[in-house]
Amino acid sequence: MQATETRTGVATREMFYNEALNDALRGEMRRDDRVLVIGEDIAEHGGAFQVTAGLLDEFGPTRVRQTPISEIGIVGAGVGAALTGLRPVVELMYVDFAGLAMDQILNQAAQNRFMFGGQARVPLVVRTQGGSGRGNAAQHSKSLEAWFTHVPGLKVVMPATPADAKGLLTASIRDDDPVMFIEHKLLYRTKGQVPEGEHLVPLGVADVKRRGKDLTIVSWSREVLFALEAATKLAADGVDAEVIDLRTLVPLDKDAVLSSVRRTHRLLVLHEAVKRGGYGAEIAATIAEEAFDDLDAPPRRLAGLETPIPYAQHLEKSVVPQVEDIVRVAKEMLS
Amino acid sequence: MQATETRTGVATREMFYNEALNDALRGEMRRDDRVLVIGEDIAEHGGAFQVTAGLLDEFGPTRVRQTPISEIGIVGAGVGAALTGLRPVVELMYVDFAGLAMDQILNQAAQNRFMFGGQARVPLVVRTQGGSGRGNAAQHSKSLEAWFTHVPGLKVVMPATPADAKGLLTASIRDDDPVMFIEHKLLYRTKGQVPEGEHLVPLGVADVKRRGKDLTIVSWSREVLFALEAATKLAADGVDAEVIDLRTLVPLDKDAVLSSVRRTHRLLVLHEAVKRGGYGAEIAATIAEEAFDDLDAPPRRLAGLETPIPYAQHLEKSVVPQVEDIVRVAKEMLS
Amino acid sequence: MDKATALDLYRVMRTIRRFEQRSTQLFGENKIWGTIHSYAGEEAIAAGVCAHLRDDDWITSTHRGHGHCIAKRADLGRMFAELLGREAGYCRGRGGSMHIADTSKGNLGANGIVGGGIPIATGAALTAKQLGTDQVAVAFFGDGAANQGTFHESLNLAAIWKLPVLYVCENNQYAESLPVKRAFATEDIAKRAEGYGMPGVRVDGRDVRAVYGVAAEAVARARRGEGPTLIVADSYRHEGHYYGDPRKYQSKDEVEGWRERFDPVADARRWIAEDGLATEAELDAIDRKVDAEMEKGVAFAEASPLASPIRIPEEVYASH
Amino acid sequence: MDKATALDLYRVMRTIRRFEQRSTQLFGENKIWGTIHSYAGEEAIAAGVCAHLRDDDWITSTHRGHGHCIAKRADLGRMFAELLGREAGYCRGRGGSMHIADTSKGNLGANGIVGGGIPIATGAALTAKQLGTDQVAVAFFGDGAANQGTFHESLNLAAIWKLPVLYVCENNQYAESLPVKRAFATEDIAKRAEGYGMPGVRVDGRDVRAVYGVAAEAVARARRGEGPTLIVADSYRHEGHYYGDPRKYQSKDEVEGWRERFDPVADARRWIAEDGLATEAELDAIDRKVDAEMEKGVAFAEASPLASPIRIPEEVYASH
Ligand SMILES: Cc1ncc(C[n+]2csc(CCOP(=O)(O)OP(=O)(O)O)c2C)c(N)n1
Ligand SMILES: Cc1ncc(C[n+]2csc(CCOP(=O)(O)OP(=O)(O)O)c2C)c(N)n1
Ligand SMILES: [Mg+2]
Ligand SMILES: [Mg+2]
Repeated sequence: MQATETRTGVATREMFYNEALNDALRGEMRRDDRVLVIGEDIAEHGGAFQVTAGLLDEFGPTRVRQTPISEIGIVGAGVGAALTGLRPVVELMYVDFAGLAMDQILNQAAQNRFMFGGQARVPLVVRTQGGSGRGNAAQHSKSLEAWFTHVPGLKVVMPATPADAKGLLTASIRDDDPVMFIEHKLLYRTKGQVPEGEHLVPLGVADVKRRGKDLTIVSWSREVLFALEAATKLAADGVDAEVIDLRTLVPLDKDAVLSSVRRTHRLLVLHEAVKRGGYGAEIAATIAEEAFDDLDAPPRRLAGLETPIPYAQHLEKSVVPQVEDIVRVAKEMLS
Repeated sequence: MQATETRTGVATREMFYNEALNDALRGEMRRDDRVLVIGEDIAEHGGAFQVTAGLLDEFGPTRVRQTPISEIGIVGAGVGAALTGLRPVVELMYVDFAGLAMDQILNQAAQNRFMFGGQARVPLVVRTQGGSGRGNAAQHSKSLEAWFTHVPGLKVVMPATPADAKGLLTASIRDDDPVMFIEHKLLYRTKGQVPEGEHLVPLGVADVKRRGKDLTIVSWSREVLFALEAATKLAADGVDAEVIDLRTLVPLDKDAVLSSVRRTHRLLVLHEAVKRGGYGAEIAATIAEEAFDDLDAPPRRLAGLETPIPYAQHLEKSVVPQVEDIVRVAKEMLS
Repeated sequence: MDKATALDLYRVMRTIRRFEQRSTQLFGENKIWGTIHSYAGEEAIAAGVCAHLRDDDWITSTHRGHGHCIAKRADLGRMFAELLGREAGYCRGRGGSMHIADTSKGNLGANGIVGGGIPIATGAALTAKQLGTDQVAVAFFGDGAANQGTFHESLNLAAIWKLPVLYVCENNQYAESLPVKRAFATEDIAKRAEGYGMPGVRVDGRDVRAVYGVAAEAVARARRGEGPTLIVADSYRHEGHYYGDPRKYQSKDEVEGWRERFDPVADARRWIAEDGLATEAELDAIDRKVDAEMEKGVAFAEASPLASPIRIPEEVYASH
Repeated sequence: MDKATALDLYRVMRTIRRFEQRSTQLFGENKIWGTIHSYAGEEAIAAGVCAHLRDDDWITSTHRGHGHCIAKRADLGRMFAELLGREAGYCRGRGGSMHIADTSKGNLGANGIVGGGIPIATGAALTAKQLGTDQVAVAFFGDGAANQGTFHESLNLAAIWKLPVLYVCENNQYAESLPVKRAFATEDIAKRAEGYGMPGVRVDGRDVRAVYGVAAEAVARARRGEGPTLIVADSYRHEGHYYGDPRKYQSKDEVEGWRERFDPVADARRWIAEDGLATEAELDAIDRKVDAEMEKGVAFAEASPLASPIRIPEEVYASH
């Protein structure tokens, strides 16, 4: 892992996604004493996915607050701390556990500002992770971002690459609103070049991860990597797919999607979360409404099947979109 | 309130929506000893909206189990009771409180059957109510059905009329799956003819509440009444709107919507819940995908604005679709 | 107790009582939307506890929050304005009775979610500890809230972290229609403190002197960095759960007679006079002053413009 | 204790221990997907409690659930089949280690949500009470789960309703990397029972005789309709939290030495022999039988077909 220079002159270093997150936390904790991390298993153990590794040594137990298993208690404490001057980053070990803490997210953090007529702000980040692929079965593999997008007052961030992970987490910590920051358990050990030092990716700006002219694939989190793989395969068959990584679901960079679809005339929304009621519907419905005449084919969604995630390895893959599925659907859309 | 005969020969009686629900509960509790109601304030007081009024007198405190304020405890007890032979109807006083009980809904009730390989069934009904319009402000006025539709294993029922309320609650109690049964606080004092005696409305069957040929308005819960009012106004202006009441969001009667749109060629989805991430997106995206060539205009959604519900009466109305809004959008779609 | 303290406690309690009478009246005149929950009967608790708090100490309150708000020195006009849906209201008409907050006085808000404020006060106490100040936080909540998971998780957290926080359980004998006797299989809620390793104190919530004394000790303990305290104040709710509650779950005697039999404001008047701390005339003067301020508040609210239209996203997001 | 009981307890404990060794081995061979959590060291708790349960009594279990499953008389072959993702598994490969259920024996399932099973057992006890049977329910959970809101709400509910349920808290000294000393500001978790108005008993979870005795009384009490009991069993987790845990939060001595120093299975062997209840040879015979059954189970699982493809909606909904 050695430093290299990019064309833009910013020093970068190859890092794992979880290292990039760690780098962001460390940077913000150094920069601002009010930033602290709160969560289960985050101290000596360094977090279930090693995102907080080493922070205890550098910042000590008051700024790396390991908690008992009390999800609503700790998220609520994060809300109270954020309301009164700290900038807490609370780790919810799995997004599946959100059901336990949801009241503090839904009725308190998200609404305090509006409900109190603008008196309050809640600079709280809830870091969590979701997704399937590690055999953790139905209670540890969900993708629940759609829930959070439906709550006015929350921002929802889902980085797909190490560089975005660092830049978006930094921006989320500096943001004055509650942010649901959702990582993916199978991204932690993916690698990429990450800018060193301060690195910010603004919330609300999508990233075109691949340019293409035949169809627009909109995705986020781990499925972005699948989309890119599929695009490579499709290219071999003469199909030129554009891949847009939303990065933040709220605020949504609608213009990025609209302008892409206006060029490609075809939209495929791709996500791991269950299709029914998923955020893909929001994207597809928005584009159907706002770019109806630009579409040469029905907008399609490819997403998780209507089932809890099964345990067995061969079954687990069968219920969320795989690269071959994307290739198949993209071809259908162009035929 | 006297009994009358409908054309079909079934005796009906005019009832309020909350009376119709009460009738369903009473009927099922008489029919089946395993049915019991569990919840806060449901005994002497008869429930926050009088749905359980009188049940304590008839069935006694063991079958009308008034609880402390312990949302996850009582929903979880409902799950355990349902798994072991009872057919509990748990009342969650406001759907806004779902955030407290969500883990038992999401990770337990909804998943037990699948996760245990088919060994279990969870005949649990969670009765709750949502919606704005009574000045209860941001923590007592939400519409959260989209969350539940995104959870495989749950059924989601939202009746708009007294007759449907009775028929669907009866069917929900007899159903072997967990059902989220969501009432609307402003429907309780609406009246309608309700069949006497046993009355079942099957889950998964939409109801065309008004036939029309110019556009299809798909809605549920209280907004159905708004849609019907709007349709009357539109008719005066020569616009003939069809109004479909989904009644159950899951299972979804997709065919009813598809076949209507294939006739009217225009789709407006209408709901009170916040637009972003709402279930309207699911309907619009589905129709955009499956009936793209039948559409003569972009599918539209009219729904709640991206804000918590405000308190003041004049503000409250400004953030959820009103009859005039429907009329306006429908006309836009036809111009 | 010295005269100034006694009279101030009396004034706060009397203000709360009058506020509840006045808002009930406004509700009856259809000027208030939604629901209101009267704190009448419980005045001694908010008054006795908040007397020890500075403006930079925090509280979280409940659906029955007017009393806490007033004890934390809120402006009556802005409170009424909120109830009447006016722009000058604390929440600009967005919040209403169940959400009045006054962050300038450390009031982090009423809460419509039973038990919802408990973790938030815990987090505020964490801020004090983290920043090394001597601020304290107080979570007010009802007997009903003591059976919520948030109570349990928060008290444990505060105990292991020794946070400067008071958990003040207002046992007004009911959670909506459920009497405490049916909600607990134990007589003394304060005993729960032991399970978390913190002191638990039961106090007569009718006697503002008793509350004042117990709170003094708990606040001092918190400021000294010695951690949280659970205070359970036995009290009584004069009115129904909400304005208009038919109170089917209570006896006629209870509905009609109990508010006279359990009256912390009248009690205070009595012992202040008996102990010679003030004359009846002095107390009457306070009453008149309170009533006048109340009318000023109502008039201010009624004269002020309706809440302005909602702007999205700026009202929903701080940065956008 | 009579010979049959003692030997049966020993057999169950020995089976659990062996199952954990065997599944750890299979995990090392990459035959198990996901995660497994070993119950080694805690065998006396499941064995001692479940010895009093009939097949129609219910339990809810945890992520560390193999022991409860075995003590509730599950079939080893079907358990291994589940871990290996086979169709013959208890959950047809859908659930895996964290979700094994065996409703035919009253096992309502392991649970990946810490504290998630506590309300469910409470609901099962409600069924027994409602239907007037003498069935009981047992919620097994860890020290970590005792700080969840579900613990609090459920114990209160069971106490006021006098439900026939045992809350068995397995205090194995850790919740993942968090030692109990840092998760509680109180020494004795069983004291929490008082706050709910139910008996709380602390027992040496290393000694199966002690657990057996305490559970006997609590089960009898529940069957008599006298309500719930909280049992806190002091115990120790031999392995890391999960297979592969680097155990950075423990000393070398603890990682290397403690499993010998705290061994309920070895203890049981010792006192059975010392009390003359069985000879070493008899105990060896039990060991051999257990080991043979274990291998039969593994072989069954390895030979059985992979889980079948998922059918939707029929696997997700009972009626569709
Ligand atoms: C989470 C939640 N559950 C239920 C309610 C409905 N509710 C409002 S107040 C109340 C009773 C609260 O009782 P208690 O905590 O004793 O406070 P009190 O009203 O007696 O002051 C209930 C059940 C709610 N607002 N929030
Ligand atoms: C609600 C929830 N929070 C966190 C986790 C992650 N987690 C799994 S096991 C565990 C520790 C549980 O500790 P304890 O209850 O003592 O059980 P033990 O593992 O010691 O048997 C944690 C935190 C989880 N599965 N569920
Ligand atoms: Mg109360
Ligand atoms: Mg443990």
